Amino acid sequence: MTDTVPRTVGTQELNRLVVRFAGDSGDGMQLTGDRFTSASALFGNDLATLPEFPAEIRAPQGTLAGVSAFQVQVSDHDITTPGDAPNVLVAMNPAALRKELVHLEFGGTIIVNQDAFIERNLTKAGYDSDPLDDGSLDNYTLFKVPMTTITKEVCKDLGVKPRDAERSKNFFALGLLSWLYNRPAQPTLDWISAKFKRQQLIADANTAAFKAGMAFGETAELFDFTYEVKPAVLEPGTYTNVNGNTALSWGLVAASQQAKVPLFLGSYPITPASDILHELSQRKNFGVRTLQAEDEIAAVCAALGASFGGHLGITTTSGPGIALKGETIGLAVSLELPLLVINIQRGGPSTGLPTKTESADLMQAMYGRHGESPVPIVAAYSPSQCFFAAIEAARIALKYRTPVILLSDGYLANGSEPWLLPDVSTLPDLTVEFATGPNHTEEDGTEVFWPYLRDPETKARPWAVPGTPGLTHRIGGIEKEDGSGNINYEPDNHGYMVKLREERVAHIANDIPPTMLEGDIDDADLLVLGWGSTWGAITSAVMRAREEGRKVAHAHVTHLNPLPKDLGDIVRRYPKVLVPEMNLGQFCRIIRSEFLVDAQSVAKVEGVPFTAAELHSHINGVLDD
Amino acid sequence: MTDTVPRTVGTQELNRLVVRFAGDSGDGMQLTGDRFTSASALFGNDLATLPEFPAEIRAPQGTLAGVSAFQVQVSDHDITTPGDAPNVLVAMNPAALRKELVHLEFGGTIIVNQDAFIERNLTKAGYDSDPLDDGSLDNYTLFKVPMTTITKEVCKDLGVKPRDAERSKNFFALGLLSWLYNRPAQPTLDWISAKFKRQQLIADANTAAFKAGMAFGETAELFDFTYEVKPAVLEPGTYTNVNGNTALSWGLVAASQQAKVPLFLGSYPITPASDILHELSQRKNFGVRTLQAEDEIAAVCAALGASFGGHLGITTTSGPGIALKGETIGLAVSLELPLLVINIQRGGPSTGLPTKTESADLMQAMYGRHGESPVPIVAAYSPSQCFFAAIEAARIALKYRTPVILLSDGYLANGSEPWLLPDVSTLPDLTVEFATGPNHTEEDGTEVFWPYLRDPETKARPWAVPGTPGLTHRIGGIEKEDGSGNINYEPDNHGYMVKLREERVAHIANDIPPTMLEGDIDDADLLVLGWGSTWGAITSAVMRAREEGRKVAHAHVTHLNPLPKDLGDIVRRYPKVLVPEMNLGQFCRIIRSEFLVDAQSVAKVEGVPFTAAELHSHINGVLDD
Amino acid sequence: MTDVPTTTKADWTSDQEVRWCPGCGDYSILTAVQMLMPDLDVRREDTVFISGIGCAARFPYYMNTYGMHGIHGRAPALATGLAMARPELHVWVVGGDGDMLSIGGNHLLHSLRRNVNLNILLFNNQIYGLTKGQYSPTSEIGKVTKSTPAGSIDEPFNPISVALGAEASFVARTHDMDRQHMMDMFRRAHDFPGAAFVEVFQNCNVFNDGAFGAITKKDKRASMLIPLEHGKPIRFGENNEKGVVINPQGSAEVVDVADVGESALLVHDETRQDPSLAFALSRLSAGPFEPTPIGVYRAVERSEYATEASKQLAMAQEQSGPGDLEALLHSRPTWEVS
Amino acid sequence: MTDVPTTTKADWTSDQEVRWCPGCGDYSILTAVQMLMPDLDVRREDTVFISGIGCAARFPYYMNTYGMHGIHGRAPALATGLAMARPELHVWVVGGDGDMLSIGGNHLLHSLRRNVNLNILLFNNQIYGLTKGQYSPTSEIGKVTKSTPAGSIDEPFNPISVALGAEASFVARTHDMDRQHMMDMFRRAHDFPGAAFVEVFQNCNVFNDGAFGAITKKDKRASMLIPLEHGKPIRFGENNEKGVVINPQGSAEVVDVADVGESALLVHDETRQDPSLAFALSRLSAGPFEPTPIGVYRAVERSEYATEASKQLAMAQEQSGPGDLEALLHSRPTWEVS
Ligand SMILES: Cc1ncc(C[n+]2csc(CCOP(=O)(O)OP(=O)(O)O)c2C)c(N)n1
Ligand SMILES: Cc1ncc(C[n+]2csc(CCOP(=O)(O)OP(=O)(O)O)c2C)c(N)n1
Ligand code: SF4
Ligand code: SF4
Ligand SMILES: [Mg+2]
Ligand SMILES: [Mg+2]
Repeated sequence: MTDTVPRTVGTQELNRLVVRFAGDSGDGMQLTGDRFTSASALFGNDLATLPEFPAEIRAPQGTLAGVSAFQVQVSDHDITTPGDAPNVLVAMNPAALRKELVHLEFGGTIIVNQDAFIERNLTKAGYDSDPLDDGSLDNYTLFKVPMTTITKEVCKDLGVKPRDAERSKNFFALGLLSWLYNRPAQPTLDWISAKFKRQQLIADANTAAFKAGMAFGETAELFDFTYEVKPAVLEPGTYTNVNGNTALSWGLVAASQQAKVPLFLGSYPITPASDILHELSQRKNFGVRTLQAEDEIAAVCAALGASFGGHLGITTTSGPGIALKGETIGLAVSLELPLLVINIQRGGPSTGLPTKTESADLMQAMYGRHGESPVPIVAAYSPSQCFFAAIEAARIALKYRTPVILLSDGYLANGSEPWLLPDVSTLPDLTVEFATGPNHTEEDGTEVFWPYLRDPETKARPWAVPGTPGLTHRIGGIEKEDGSGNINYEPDNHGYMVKLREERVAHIANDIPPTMLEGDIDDADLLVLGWGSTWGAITSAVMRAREEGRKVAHAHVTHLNPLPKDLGDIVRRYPKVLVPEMNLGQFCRIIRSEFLVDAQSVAKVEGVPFTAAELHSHINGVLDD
Repeated sequence: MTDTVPRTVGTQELNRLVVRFAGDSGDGMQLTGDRFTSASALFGNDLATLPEFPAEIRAPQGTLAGVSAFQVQVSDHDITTPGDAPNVLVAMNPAALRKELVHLEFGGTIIVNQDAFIERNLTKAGYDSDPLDDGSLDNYTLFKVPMTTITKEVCKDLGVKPRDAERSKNFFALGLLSWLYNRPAQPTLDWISAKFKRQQLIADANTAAFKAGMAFGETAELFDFTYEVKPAVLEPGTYTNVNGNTALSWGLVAASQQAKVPLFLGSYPITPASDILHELSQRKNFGVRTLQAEDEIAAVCAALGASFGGHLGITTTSGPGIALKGETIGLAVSLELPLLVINIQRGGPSTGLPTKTESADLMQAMYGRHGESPVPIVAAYSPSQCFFAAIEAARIALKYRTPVILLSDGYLANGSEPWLLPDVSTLPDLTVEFATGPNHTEEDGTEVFWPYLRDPETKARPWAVPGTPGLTHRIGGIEKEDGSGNINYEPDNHGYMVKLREERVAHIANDIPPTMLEGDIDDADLLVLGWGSTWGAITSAVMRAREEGRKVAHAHVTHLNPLPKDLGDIVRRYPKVLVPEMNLGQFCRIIRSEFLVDAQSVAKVEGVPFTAAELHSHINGVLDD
Repeated sequence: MTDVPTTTKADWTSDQEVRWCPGCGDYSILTAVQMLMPDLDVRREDTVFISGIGCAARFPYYMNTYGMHGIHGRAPALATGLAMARPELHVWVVGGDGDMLSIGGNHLLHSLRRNVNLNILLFNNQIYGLTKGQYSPTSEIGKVTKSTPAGSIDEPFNPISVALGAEASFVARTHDMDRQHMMDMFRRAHDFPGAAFVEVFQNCNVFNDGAFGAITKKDKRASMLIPLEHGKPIRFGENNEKGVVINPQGSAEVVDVADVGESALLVHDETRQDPSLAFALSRLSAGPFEPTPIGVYRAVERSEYATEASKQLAMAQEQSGPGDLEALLHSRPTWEVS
Repeated sequence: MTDVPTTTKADWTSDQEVRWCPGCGDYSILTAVQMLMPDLDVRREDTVFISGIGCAARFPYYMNTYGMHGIHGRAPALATGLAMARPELHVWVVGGDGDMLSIGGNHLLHSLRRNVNLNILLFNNQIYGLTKGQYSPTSEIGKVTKSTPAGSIDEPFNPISVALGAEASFVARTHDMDRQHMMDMFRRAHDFPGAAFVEVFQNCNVFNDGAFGAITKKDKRASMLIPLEHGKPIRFGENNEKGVVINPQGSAEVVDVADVGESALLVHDETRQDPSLAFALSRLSAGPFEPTPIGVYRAVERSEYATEASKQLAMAQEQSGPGDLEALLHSRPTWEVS
């Protein structure tokens, strides 16, 4: 790491800055991080965030288990990760310091709320002595700030009760950090007055605390200088700061608009997918219908029922929910109706780590159904790209009349980054043609409708929606005859249909973009092959390795089933193939089986994303082998 | 095929005989086939059966969809399949003839119930002219027998109503076949009187019809000779004829007895698994508890709850049920409790072909859960071997405290074969040791119980059953700390536990038998690699190829996860590897990924098993390549 | 609705061969539905039948309408999505006692409390037909079946009580031996704007023959079926000699009219907001061997789910205008890079 | 039971840190249970708590007994298996309104009709706590939550009615503000030989604060809670001036005692075979803003599931002797090959 903060006078310019806010669950650290991020975004920095919080609503105050943290990297250039090790750790209590210190870079800056370092809290955090005094932090730059005291002080005259005033201390911290890193104050002040417009006292307290934080920086003479991260030189255009779940939700709305097919979401709340339900529930003026169903099975069934009715049926969940939806996804495979199944992956198995990230549901997406039951799979790779991934998944579902699984994960879902807003008029046209009349002539000349007569190009069957005269038909999950759709148990027919369903999906490979390939495409000694949210860390790591003169290429797969047609050539082209995954090597196994190349897995299954540094060292390790 | 019946005088000896009984669903063909099989079994033949019936309870009478068939191969030597093409087809009506004729060997024998070949039935079956007269059967030996007429005739004096008498015509057919193939009559007569002991009229009618069938053979002068298949020279001992579901049920009872752990079955009816529930419901005197639960999820949950209580929890189902159980199996992975999940596979996807066989749920067994959720998998390979497969699956579950998936399929479930009954005293001892006291000493010297402290050899955690003093503890599906079992969300811990669960399963490879390997082990040009019910067909096919001088080896895998330790060497040893499967190549994909060998899939997904002839030609095809 | 073409039973009959056992009660239910349809003033193409799995669940294949044969237990959930997406359709749900009260019980309950505009027909034969004769959640205690060789030990559900406990707004019961009564009930279900639940006693002549014979046979009906008619005193019996009263402990009781006098009889009121009356009536009989009420137990209109959902959409559009994607993308703070 | 050691609350308290939000009603329920246990004459090791997922479902971790934190909605099913395997244990099931009435509704219903010997505590906070505030199947219509920004449109379940509709034999209701009442109800549930269902009104002070305040606040209780006491006329009110009667249409009604006279009041009878009375009482209040009965609605003994299952095992052993594997393998026709 090169960007430790050197102690000079005046304003110091930084290329990038990684701040980690940590405190008790009740301390509002997610909000503080969010606000710091937003202000930086509006200022024009590139950035990437990593929120981390406990599974409990409010874990016991002051304990290690109760610590909530938010990390953000702010940069004057294009970045792809929230940073390896924070440069600055803001610790609101002893537990936060103790739990989060491991992340801080050697020599980094620590800013603590000194008021919280009392006996009781130290004990709860498991400290035998006060780390602020016992020399254990000598390798860091430590600032002790009585945040609670000052906040209470400045709130006194506002008529806020001391207990309530204390709650504003996170805004004090935010003010101090905003001063220290020259973040614009106005966005935060505006946000406070908008957010708390019906709770004037709280608005006043937060404003006062924030300003006190800034003033403290100016006046306390603790700090000899401030820092600045210049706006990033990004592609011109309008930007907004977006997290993956919001981008994904908007992508779904966009797909519905572009297809002129109404959107129906059947969902059951589950972390980290619930926010998509929340977001889409607010989009009723787009004709979006949402149903909070009684369980995940009902949710996907309702979505499938809506698809039968000519809507774009969608269901959102995470792993445990997918486990329950398998039977219905299989029905959708047999019915050949569009259906979007969205898995925001989290740590497993079982309940696992509900609030932590992992990407270990790929094999479940591939194979989590009985029988031969192929389903196209699309994976998002960055928070903002979730928007396009959603559109692409919907495109495939609508065009090919098939359930599609879209994979995201907790890191993408909650992580945010600046997003160059696309020109809406450039989004793909997904217009769907519904069946309107008979499509088959019987031997006796009668015109009839055959529900399983296929489009010769897409092999999609007609979407004949109830309400359409002349097209009444029955569909079901029992094996059927191609064309007529009549129940058929004959051996030959089943063999034919099983292969047809397999080929229907395989054939989509003709209609997906080529593999994203970057780096030393022509002469790399190593291919790093990724999918999903590892994109940011791989991109950074490959960049670092190449800066060191290594020859490395990076292929990133967005379509996991079917695989892009060029992928075989790509993986065979390079002497070594490394597959970093937040699982025990699931995609790696697919690659090995499919292409018989000795791809090697790099597994990290710890509930937190890869850092670029980790991957960088893996790359070097393999190349030095 | 060599064993067509030559037309000579007297009794002709056959090495083997394949008979196919076919008729309307209501005609009792399954019963007829079963009785023919039993008599042959008692006579001492080796045999194998293939029942096939429609998904409807009673499909419309006289239609192709309503045809029910039963094929049996009877042999004087060790056989492993129900035969490629029947030598004899018994067709009780035109639909049966029309639907089943395709199976019959060229030149084979057809015996029809002439009375059923009336206009209405012919039309229903889709015949334009009467096949008995239009010359279309000239390539076969056709016997037209007025079965209904004669049956009614002989029943007249018994006081049976003609409509009821008609129902006994299948016993007439059975009598005729018994005469023609010199099957002993007594077992059938005994069976009739035992079965219908409370319905004397029916018993009388069936007996009369059966005897009439035998008499008809003797006197009708249609047949110039009878045939005989001598008893097979089999290993000495006591035999019984058993189908896979019965053998499997008995294996479960045996496992419970050998482990001295009571058996608890939570199940929800589904074809073709229901008969295990039925069989075990009758084993209450073995202390077997069965619960017909409200659905498959409740079934597996109840089984897991029972396991927590110190029982061997079992759940039985087929693919759609497994799709619903995934989340709970994942919980069992996290809880590390014994649990047996039994999948009697059937045709998929979705409802698919409920009454037909398929083995396409292997990948679902491997990966049908979210997160890294490894589960050992055992597969049965012949009807009688289901007994041992059940014991083996239970052994692994009990010893390693893990859910185990046991795969069988519709063909094994309903197919039967003679079984040399094992000496009960030779069955493995599965005795389980429950935890009885504390297993850990805290720093302060307190003795405590840690639910996740492992046996160093098996890596199994203690099974501490509620009711045991001193061992109260809490378990759950959230990630936990090894040892104490306390909830733990730390990155390192999760990484450790994920790998531990993976290794726990991988490590079982040290405790399973080596791969079954037969044929030209040393110098084969081709390895045929199978798993599950393909065993019979592969064995026969490999035998035929070797009889022709080909060098072929056959490896059959019974443990699909973890794989046997010798399997890598085996698959790398031979120039070519062929993997026949009743799916689109699922095991083949595992082999390719695991060992990077270019194994080739032979797929048959038609709801019916491979015939030896089909595989034989595949073997030759590959070797001639 | 004036332009609905005139149809006959044949128009509503699909070309698929009916595959139930000869003699199965499902046939007469199918006939009742097919005969009713031409009378309902609905178009074939606006009518959808959705089912789960089971013998009963084969129903959609035989109706010449739109149809979906779903998976076991999930028909109410599939239908809820369809009805929400397309509130103008007439959606029927058909399933057996296993399908809708065992594996699918929860979906049934939730569709009832939400009051989704579905016509839900539960064919109760007190057995699992398609899987060849295991007991079901409505089988009587002590039932000997393949899965309960020593007799079942589970208290059965009373489907009417279950539905009422789940806030069902329309609840009725009929049986497969009385076509006219079935048609009346199905018509009432169709006319009801919300979730209409109809239990149909159905004979499975293969695995549970005669389960309802003691009350539905022609010569038993007068004494064993208690017809519920709105606004009328509840009476039955060969000579109408029996009646029903509510006793002071809230239980419905069968009485001799001669003993209590006609004026003491309970006057049936299907429209009572409080479902207690309907519930009490559902407890009159412990099974199909005692006098059992048939007819409409409850028919209380309340807001329908899909309609309410649509209203919220309309309201949102009124308030914020139709969705504008461009505006949505710009709805959070943005900044310009040039 | 004489050798059950004397214990204190502390013995029943596990060493795990309680992780509910400060002020959550779950704390007082936990205290009530932990205080009750020493009084129940049961051993810690014979006691098991089983739960699904949710805030409520964290409960087992805090009890120093055997425990399982299962998966969402499946606790009654997990517990059914355990109770059948080990009928001598005392098995408690704890879950929230989402856990047990949304995803797990069906398992709850079936465990109730089977009458498995479970003590089932439903912590009803009318919200999804753990997933941060979506509406639940008991939330009132019009509820604005993250997933219903325009207000919910689903008629809520009345958990007491649902349980009674599903043949529940023991049904009670209590609330988190009255420790003694909770302890009484939990003790009754424990004592009841069968499935005992107790709804506990529980305040989620973070996502649905005060949901029950209008009836459970100290100063509201007298006028808003209607205590049910077996064998006593049902009365309540600041001055006991109100009472409950059953009207001729089977509905329970609140009346002024002065108007009807004390003798006209309904005398509560929890042991009535017919659940109609209990059901009518469950309909008295449409939600926690009207006078609402608390206490035991119904307690009617009937055969317990695990006991019956065990009897069938014993009977089978009596009839056929203990299982003999050798004999089983030879139970079908065999033949010898030599
Ligand atoms: C998930 C799943 N579980 C089990 C089955 C097997 N199954 C099919 S129908 C049925 C029950 C049939 O009973 P019911 O619903 O009463 O209908 P009926 O056949 O009596 O009309 C069962 C258990 C299935 N198809 N799918
Ligand atoms: C299969 C599954 N679906 C969804 C979830 C997410 N989830 C956890 S708890 C919960 C509901 C919590 O509400 P409730 O049961 O009322 O309990 P409370 O938190 O209010 O006590 C949900 C939806 C899950 N863990 N598993
Ligand atoms: S099994 Fe019973 S319910 Fe099913 S079709 Fe036959 S008679 Fe009807
Ligand atoms: S979210 Fe609500 S129910 Fe959950 S712990 Fe907090 S206050 Fe209690
Ligand atoms: Mg049924
Ligand atoms: Mg709740």
